[in-house]
Amino acid sequence: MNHEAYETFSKAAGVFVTVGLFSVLYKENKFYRFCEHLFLGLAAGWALVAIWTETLASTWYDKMMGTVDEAGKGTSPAMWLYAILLPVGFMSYMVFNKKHNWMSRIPLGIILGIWSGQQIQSYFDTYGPQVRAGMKPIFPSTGQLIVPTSGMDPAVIGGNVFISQAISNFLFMFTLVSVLSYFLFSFDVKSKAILKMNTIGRYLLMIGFGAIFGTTVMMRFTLVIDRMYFIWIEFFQHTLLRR
Amino acid sequence: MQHVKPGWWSIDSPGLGQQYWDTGWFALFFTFIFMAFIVVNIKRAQGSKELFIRRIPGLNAIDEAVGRATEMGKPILMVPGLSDPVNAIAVQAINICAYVTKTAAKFSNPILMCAYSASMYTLAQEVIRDVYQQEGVPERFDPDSVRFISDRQFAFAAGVSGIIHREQTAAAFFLGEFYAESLIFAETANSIGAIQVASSTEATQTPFFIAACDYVLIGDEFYAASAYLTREPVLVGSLIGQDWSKVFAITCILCGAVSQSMFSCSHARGVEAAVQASSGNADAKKKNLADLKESETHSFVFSKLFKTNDPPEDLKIDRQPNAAAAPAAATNAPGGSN
Amino acid sequence: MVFLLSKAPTQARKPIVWILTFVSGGVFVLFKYWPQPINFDKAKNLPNGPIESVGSLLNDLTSVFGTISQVLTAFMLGLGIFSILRIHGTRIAKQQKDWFFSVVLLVTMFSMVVFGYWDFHIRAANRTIDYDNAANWGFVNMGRDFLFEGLLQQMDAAMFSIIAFFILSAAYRAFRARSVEATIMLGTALLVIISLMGAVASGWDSAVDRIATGSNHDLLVNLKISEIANWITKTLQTPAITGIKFGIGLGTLSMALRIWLGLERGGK
Amino acid sequence: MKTKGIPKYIVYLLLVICASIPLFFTIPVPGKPFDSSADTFKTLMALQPGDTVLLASDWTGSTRGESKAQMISVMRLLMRKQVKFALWSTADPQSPRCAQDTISEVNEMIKKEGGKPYVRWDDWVQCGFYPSSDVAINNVATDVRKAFGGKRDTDTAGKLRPVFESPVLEKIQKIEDFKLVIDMTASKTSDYHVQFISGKKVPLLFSVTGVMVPETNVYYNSGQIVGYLGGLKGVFDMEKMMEYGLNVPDKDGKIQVASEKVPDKIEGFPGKDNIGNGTKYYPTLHSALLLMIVLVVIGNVEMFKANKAAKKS
Repeated sequence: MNHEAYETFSKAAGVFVTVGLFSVLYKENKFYRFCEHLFLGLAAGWALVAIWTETLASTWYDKMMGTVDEAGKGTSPAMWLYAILLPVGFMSYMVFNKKHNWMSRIPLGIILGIWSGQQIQSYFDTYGPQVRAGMKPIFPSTGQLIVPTSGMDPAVIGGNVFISQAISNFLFMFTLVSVLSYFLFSFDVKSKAILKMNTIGRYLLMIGFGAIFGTTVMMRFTLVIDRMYFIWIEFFQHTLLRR
Repeated sequence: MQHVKPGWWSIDSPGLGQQYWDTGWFALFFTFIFMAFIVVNIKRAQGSKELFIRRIPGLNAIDEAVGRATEMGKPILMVPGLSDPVNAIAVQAINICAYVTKTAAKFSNPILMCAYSASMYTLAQEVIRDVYQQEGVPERFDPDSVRFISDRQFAFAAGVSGIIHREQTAAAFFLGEFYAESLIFAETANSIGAIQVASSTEATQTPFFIAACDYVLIGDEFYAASAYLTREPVLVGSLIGQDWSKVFAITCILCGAVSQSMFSCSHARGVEAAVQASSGNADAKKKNLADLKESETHSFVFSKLFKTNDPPEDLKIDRQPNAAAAPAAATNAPGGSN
Repeated sequence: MVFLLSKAPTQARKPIVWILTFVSGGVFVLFKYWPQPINFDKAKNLPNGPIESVGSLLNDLTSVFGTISQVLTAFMLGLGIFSILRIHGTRIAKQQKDWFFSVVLLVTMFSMVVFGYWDFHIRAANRTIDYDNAANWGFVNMGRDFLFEGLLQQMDAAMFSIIAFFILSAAYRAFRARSVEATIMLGTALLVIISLMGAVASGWDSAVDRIATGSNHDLLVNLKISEIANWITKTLQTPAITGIKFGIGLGTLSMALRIWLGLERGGK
Repeated sequence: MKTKGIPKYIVYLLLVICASIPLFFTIPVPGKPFDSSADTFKTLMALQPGDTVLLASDWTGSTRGESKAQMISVMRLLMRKQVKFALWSTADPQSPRCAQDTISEVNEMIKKEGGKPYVRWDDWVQCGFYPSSDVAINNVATDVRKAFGGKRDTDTAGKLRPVFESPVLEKIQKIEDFKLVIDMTASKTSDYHVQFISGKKVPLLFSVTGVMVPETNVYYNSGQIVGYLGGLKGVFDMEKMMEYGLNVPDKDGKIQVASEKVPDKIEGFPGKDNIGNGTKYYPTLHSALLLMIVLVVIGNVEMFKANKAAKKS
């Protein structure tokens, strides 16, 4: 098979399965189910390929056996201790053994332990700067309302906090604090003011969610457009009609 | 070689602790105090004292939904999220489902539970059977009511939508980790008119639940709900610990904002003075501003506690050369440090 | 080792698991808290005294533990494959409903494995040929490319894009100004969508510009849609999402702490 | 309960039509770049020939529409600026293949416009795929030499050698030696980059899918990352800035692409092929989003009508 014919064949197959998966929008059908199982099989198969070629071969096998270049000179030493990981890894398969299934918790426990340790390790690096971003100057340092476009030294403009900026900064801080306090659960709120604050916190949350909705729509639509581009332009126009 | 002396808020010896640089003790204290809050409160909760958690509005909706399903005589669907393998979120989700099942068992209402992974299926099976036993009606438990569907995201979505259509469920609970498929569930359940209570720990999926479901537990409310319903000391304690941490963070933000405002006022005055002193000379202005910046590095601002920085590259500590690794190091030494 | 563990008494099981969890997590926590040597290059210098030695050792240990976690996770993949084989194997053996589709699944999985490794082997055998250039492909390389690029990638994209259809119908049906909350969410979402439409946004902006330049009002410039959207993003959305994320982060921290200290009762 | 109003399949069909027809036409669309995109452009253009960038490619075919377009635009810029890069992936075993295929595609484009094609080993290396993203990224942050130590890649003579012997990585001792760390992602790996790398003294740049834009904004706002490309709009901004430059007046003195956030004048690559899927899809996105707005408005009008009718009866 020459390369051009292969391209056409491969693209046609891509269109075929895309249409097959889209057919579920009308109704669940046999064509869809066929494509679905094809999909599941390929994904599982590729995972099996990649697990060795992309991961274990270099992260585990090469480290355990050591590597040599073609002249026979060692480039990295062999660390046989990594072999221990094989039986530890196999313990996870004990989950199917009624008597020893507790052993499957050992590899899981190690993985979860590492996960927890890392969460604690990285906590400040993740959230410290975000808390810091909430600390903005909320009192204006000048009586002027907005940033002037001219007539003032740029250094002075940069050094000052104008009233409009102060208001924005205050709103930023207020939103952050009210959203945080919306999620306080152990305080019995009876005072009306705090209840009001809670409602406002919920409204502010909705603004955040609205933004997520908007950008999510953009993403999903882009993916549909990409599919359509593939079917109409890449396949029909470029491959079939050769234009 | 440059020896930089950090401000008074740092640990004084620059030779100690790469990660203590600039934030000083504070970064480590910040995480530590949160951990301490959580552990202390778990211990408090494990003691005899009953700790307070406020009622979350959405929880009323649970009883309401079960009640309605009973009226209509149709089953209740529960999906405890797409966690593979079972993790702490899934466990909390199953705990809430157990509460729902308890209410349903009282009214002898049929339930349906869809599991995403094999491990979740095993756990759910055990928990639900337990609930029926505790309620004293083990004969009402149908092992087929807890089902394993698939562990592929969209295959699972397709399977659950099929069940919703076939069984015409009256109420649906989607609690736990949900991703892109959240909307597929919510849409399908809505199309048959089921009353829905939902929650996703993924903030990105919450708006879709809000748009399509009757009641949504947002963000943290999910954790709070499981603590509230199960009253398990570990969960209750850590929830209160988290509250204390939030109050601490809020206090930090408020202090920081005030301190920042004070700083910015004095900074603005400083800049104005520097500009005036230079009287139009660009070089003088540059120098004055640089001086101002230099003098400000030593003044204390609260937010400086939160700034992480590595020590400057030219800060050198005297060390013995490593004889064993020297030849290797010589071959790939970086060209000219600093 | 497995044999020794299988003899472990029942009451020792939990502590064994917990100690392993605690140690593997502890390395990372200690790494964070133990003072790390400043500007230290292990290849060139020896650590100064015991504090620096431990710091440098911890640095090495985190990498080792990281690798352990990666390798163990990789070994676990087999569990998923095993359950697929079990489910579809029984379906075929008992000729249950849809057993034909299970055959499809297993056959495609098998062929992907064969072509994947064969292709890997061919590429590894002669590294002087540039296989990134499609002109050098043989049958096996094409087979691998067909299964991976031609089918798997396309289906991945197709499956994900189906959600767009659901979003659209959900928006039409459910995105309504039913309550104050819903109205706020609707309003922001529409504003964001409009600001994402460059043509509409720039039309609006230039209209504002025309008015603003004529009337000499600096304040009017703020009515540009790009300005409004930007302001709302910066002042209201970002802190709101920061707040949610902070809460969820705290939840994760407390969960991590419970697992690390062995306080979590549930789990498996 | 059957929903009244427009039937579902008509809504679906409308989307197919709106997402297809504009694709056949070339429609120029104006647009102001987002602050984050302008910052991204500035950061990338500040790179010098010979600098090394660590590039995490964590997307797969499922988000091809956005991520591939982002990668192509960034790759074109890096290749024209002769910036070396080390590629690695953590999110999905499919990612390395997707990235490699995209690189060869861009390489063809560069060859066509007369540029110097990129040679594996000399100009870029593949550092492979690592499972468990969080651990892998933490490893790289702590000690990049150890993390990539076991990886080998094919050199120009067809020999398998450790990646750190390549011209790309030979000077790299720790993560701070990279001039920039980029993550092109469609999954949680951006969070992990922030967790483990944002604390280091190396600038961090993301290109994320649309869903992740609001979350990524948090990191951008707190200064944890220097910029990001968000979704299709990000690609469109990028292609536009590469074509016209940023704040650069054309021959009529009109500035095509302006940004207040980044006031510097940065030249693009005029006369070269800068147009990619961002520009191709963007007009179509307009029609699809317009359909969305129209449908939401219709839905709301229907609701108000129904409410009115309910009140009357």
